[in-house]
Amino acid sequence: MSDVYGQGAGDDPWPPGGGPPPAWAGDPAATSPLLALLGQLRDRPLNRLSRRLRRLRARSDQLARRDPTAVPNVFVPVPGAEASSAPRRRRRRRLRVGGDRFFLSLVLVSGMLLPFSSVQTRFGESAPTTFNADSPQETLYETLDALSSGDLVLVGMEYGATAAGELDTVATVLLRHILLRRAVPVVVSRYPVTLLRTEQLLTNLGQAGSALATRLERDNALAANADWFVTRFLAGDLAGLRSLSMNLQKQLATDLRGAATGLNIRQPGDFAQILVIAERPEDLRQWAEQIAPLAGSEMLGATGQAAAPLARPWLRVALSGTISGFRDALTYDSLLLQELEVTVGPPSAPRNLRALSLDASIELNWDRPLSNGGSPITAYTIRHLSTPYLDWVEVPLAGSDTNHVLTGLDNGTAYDIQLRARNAEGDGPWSEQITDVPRSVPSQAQALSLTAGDASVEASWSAPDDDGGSALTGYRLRWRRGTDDWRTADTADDVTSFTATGLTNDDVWEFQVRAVNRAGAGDWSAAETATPTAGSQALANAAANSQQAPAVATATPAIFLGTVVTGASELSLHDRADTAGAVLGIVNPGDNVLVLLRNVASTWLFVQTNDGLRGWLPAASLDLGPVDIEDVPQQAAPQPTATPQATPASVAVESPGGTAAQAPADAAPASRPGTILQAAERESSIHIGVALSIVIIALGALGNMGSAALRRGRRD
Amino acid sequence: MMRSFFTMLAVLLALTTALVTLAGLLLERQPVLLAGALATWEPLIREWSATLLQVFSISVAVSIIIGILNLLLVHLRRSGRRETGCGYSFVLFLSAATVIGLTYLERENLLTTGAEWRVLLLEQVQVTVESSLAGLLLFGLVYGAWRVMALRVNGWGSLFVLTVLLVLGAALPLPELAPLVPLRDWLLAVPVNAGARGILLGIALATIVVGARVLIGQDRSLRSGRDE
Amino acid sequence: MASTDPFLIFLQENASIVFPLLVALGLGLSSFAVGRRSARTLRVMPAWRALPRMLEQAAAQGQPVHLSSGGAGLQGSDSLLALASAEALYQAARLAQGPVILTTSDSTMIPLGYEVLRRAQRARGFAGSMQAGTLRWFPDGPRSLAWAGAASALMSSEYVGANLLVGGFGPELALVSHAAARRGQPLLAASDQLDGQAVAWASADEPLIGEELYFAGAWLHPTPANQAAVVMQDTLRWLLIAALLILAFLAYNSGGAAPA
Amino acid sequence: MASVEQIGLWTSFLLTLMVFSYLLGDNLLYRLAVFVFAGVAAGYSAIVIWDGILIPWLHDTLLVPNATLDQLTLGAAPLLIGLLLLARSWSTRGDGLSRLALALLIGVGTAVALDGAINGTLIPLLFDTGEGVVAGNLDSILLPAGVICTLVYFQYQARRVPEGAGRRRRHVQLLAVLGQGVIVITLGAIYGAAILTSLTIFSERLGFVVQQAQVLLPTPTPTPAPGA
Repeated sequence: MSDVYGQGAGDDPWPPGGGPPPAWAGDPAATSPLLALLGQLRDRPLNRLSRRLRRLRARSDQLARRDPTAVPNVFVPVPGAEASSAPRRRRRRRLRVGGDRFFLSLVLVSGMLLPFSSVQTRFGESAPTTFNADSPQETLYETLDALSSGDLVLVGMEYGATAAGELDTVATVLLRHILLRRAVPVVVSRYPVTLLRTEQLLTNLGQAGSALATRLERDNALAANADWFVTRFLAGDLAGLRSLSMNLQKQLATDLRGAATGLNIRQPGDFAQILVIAERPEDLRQWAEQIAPLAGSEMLGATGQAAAPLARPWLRVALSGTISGFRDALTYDSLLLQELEVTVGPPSAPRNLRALSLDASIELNWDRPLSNGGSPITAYTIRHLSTPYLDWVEVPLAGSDTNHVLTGLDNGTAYDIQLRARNAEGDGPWSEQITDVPRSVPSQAQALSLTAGDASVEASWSAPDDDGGSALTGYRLRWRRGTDDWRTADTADDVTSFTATGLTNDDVWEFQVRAVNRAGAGDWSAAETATPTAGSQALANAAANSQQAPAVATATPAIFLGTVVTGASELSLHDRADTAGAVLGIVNPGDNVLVLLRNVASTWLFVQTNDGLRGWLPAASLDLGPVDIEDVPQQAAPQPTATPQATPASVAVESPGGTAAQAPADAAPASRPGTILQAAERESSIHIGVALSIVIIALGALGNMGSAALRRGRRD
Repeated sequence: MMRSFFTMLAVLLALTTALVTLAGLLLERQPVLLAGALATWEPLIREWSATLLQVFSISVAVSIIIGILNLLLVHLRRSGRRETGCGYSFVLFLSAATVIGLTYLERENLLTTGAEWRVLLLEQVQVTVESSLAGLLLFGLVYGAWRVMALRVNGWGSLFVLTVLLVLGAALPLPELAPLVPLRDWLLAVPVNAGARGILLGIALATIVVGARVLIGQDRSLRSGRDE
Repeated sequence: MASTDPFLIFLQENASIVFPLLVALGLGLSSFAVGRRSARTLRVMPAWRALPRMLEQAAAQGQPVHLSSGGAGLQGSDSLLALASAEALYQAARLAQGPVILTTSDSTMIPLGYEVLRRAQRARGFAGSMQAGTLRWFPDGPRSLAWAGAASALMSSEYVGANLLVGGFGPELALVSHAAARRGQPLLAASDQLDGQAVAWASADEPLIGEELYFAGAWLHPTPANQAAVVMQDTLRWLLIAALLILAFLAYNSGGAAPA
Repeated sequence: MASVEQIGLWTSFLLTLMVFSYLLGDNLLYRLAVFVFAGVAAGYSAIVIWDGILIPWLHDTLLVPNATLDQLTLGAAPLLIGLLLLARSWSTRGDGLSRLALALLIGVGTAVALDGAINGTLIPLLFDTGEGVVAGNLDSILLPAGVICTLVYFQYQARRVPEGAGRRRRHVQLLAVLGQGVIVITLGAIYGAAILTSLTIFSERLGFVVQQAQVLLPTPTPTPAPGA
């Protein structure tokens, strides 16, 4: 087929390696001789083409002759900018590209990666925590803040996945603000994918247990088509927007998935506010032009940084408030958090109330409420109820400490205990109820009697009068010769005799016994002495005894209370008895922990924190009180890595995004809109990127200026 | 003969639809325009205009479907003919077919995995690649700025680069660069604002001129190819 | 806009219908006038001057020319941009000596695109059928990255010799211009979107700014009608400037009435 | 067998890397990712338009039980227009009719665009710029001055000077040069802002890649800074 045009590009109509250029290809003076040589053209209707070509060339020459630079260049005339030298210039440039491009990319990427690596790189100041007075940003914030419960807000999500990296964060804070005011966002978009993603974002924002749901005191998730609406998408660009303004009721009647929304909106004026989050300034303008006048109000806009200078021409025309970019979003977010703290009211209930029985007292520990209600917590009130009494006894506590010891209780009596927090706004709700029984250590074991045998002594005793309110867990017997070190043996709670063997005959041995319950060990009994002699009759008994009672009884896992004592700084909880172990969490000086195990060398203790986290701490950092470290049960086998009951990610308190980082560390962050993840790292990364871009662009400009000067110098 | 007839008809059609739609849009904004006998036309014009806009936006939707058909057919044909790059064409065709196929299967409940494949593809393929490409723009932009002075070794190139550097510098929250911020803000408020307005006004004027060309049938797209 | 002058209010409210009709009338008259006089002298537009040479060079190397209108299409606000960009692309396709690849990210541009190709083919003197492969559509979005990605891949896989990108582009243009720079392909670009225009200015071989893309015909194919459009544009521009001055003068004298 | 989510995470991780491989040079992986993306995007567009626009439209018009002739005509019109445009892509037959379809689209499009240019851009910007002037406030005067210079820059007609070149009058030229400065500053500022946006987007992608790498690749859990 001779039809050149019809071949399509893929047909490669002029294969390389064709013949020499035909005569009509143009006179060499008009084009570069090099080009003429390169010209590889295949047969075509010569007569027609050459005619046209000649005509064309004549015309372009005529044009070229007619108009040399009409706008005079007030700056430096461009050397080599004449059309004739253009191809040569281009070729040289082509050679210069290549390596530098790769190098630039490498520098930029590695610089921006730094903050994400384990090396903690921080560069530049973080976003301010408040907007300037009377700035468009502040206006936007104030406007949304003035929304009241049930207000409808028309939200135009006019951006695609392209801008998601920037505008998702903006959308997150704005939608959260709307929802926090208990207003109802009605989302429309001209981009279907965005609608799907917005649905996801709103679902994540309002999950049950999320910061938002908690602050709204909701125990269920915020629901589509009730708390928020994502409606059917608007097709047809500007026409779509116009059809929205003309046909609001119908357009908003069905949601993204075709279900009825139940919305009945007749005119744009039914919306309390209109907010557009747009990637392109044109979209802002189109909204300002098509929707805002009909609503009779100015609208609010949010854009990326690229669109910010372009939104300015419309700012006075139709937009009242705007925010733009990641940094504004971060500021907005921190403002949102600050602002929240002065509006809601009494705090929510304290969490995780835990009790530890003591002698006639109970030590209580708890966690702060999720919300302090907007003003600091000033006091807590504990109340307790025990069976002999019919009324709660309230114990007011000043201050915001999260622990207290209830004293003056009856050992062995069950107490129901609750707690509530108070701030300037009043008392919050009572916490969950727990029950605990105070207990003391048992009293002295009674009637220690000794029977001497051959190199052995059989000791027997009777149970103490008072078990301290808690069942005995066993006895500890100790004996020594003169002032030697004590030797010890433990027995189970129902074994009241023990035969000590391996004693030297004819020496005086001193024996003491004490009873042990969960609260600890009672006092030692009064000392008794015995002198074993050869050929004594106690042997038979001893043999029987040794089978019955183990020399070192560890039948009951002991649980002890320890207090973190180390210095002023917090302490890491490790997953193994080694500082190189992974850090599972943090304990603070003064925290109480339950001590469960020790390692063989008695240098590390395996503990459980108030948050339920389990892990290893250096033994030296714990004060075990009266308990001897050797009393702590020893780790049996190499301990399998303790599984913390909560993942470290959920220990992190509040992410800069304002949401408790609920997502476990292995969740896909990018596919979960709703939290501003890695905010600090991203900020630094952006700052480094900006700095590197500045350097690169400046160097490029200087280099090119230099080489241009060189070229000019060479020519002169 | 036939051809010029259709050309005239087309021009006339474009003119009338444009005028009716414009009048409708105007009435939408401001209810009373026509007086006297003409007033009876008002509801009619509004209705016509609304209908035209509706038909227009649905036609655009149909044309997108056509566009997709066109795309898929082109690429199917290319991959069938084993032209250069036919592999990519095949990949394109295959991924589009996968999405459409999965949707169909999901709708007919023929997929039993329980996962929302369609949403997964959307999030993990489309959104991922799109935002990565958007991230890649950074390199195009920085490299473009690095190269500006190679293309324009003159005052304008320098002015451009200086402005870029100023905007970037002012965005860097370092105390040393704080003096740049008011300068940047002034620049955005006055020259940039003025320049943007000027360019946009120019484009609006050009749009009006092109629109007027359509109205008097000067636009080439409506005329047959004879008039070269 | 707190204007209280009844004439201004009337103008504002009915401008969208009155104004185009007046312009159409003026345009008709001026193309008649231009047709009778000799051709207008226009200022130099380096981009339009460079275009024929660029196309020629591509043809000489046996490489196709890549033309694109980006996101411009008959979707309402962009309609007239699409027509203007079709005109510019037609001029380029007409002048191109070799094959042409036309890409777009707006499907309503497809019929216009075929029209452009067919017309250019006729103008170049070859009759016959068109193959579909010369026009490629890629799905759009607020930023047409599918187009930008595919075009940047296509530019190297098809050994494109020159690029003319006039229409609706955003910053995604950077991806394409980067690809062009990488392969040393000449590039002319202009966009009606300011962010795209900024990228176009920085990366195109010759600058082409905003409205200049609407008037390719006046330079590349100076028929009376094409020249009349330019005359009209200049006239409107001065009228606009006059209006601006009057408004500013009034505002200044009224002690600076606060804007609405 | 890995879970669907796992596959999804891997897919998006690998696709991101494939796109970023472009930094090393145009390569097969990049093109593959782009063409997969183009295909998926096309598939989704088709589905969304089919479900969201065409089906509701057909239900409202052609598929209404006992539809009137009006409803049928209205319902069929966009389909017909679409088909005519489609025909235009493949052959020149029926050129006249398809030209009419195009004329209809162009007509409505022209009206909408004109309305937008005049009511959306021209009038608001003209009045806001002009009426914003406040005596004694230099910036408010510089703004319209900048707009005027920018507009003048575009002035196309020129005087013929003896050498045959077009040259604008001297005072026009002076304004034009100022206007060019304003334009270059404007474009520079916008360019800088575009770099800032793409930096933000790229940082999100980087964070994504790092986080995914930690989750997906079998490296030991990174140790946060140990306390004490």
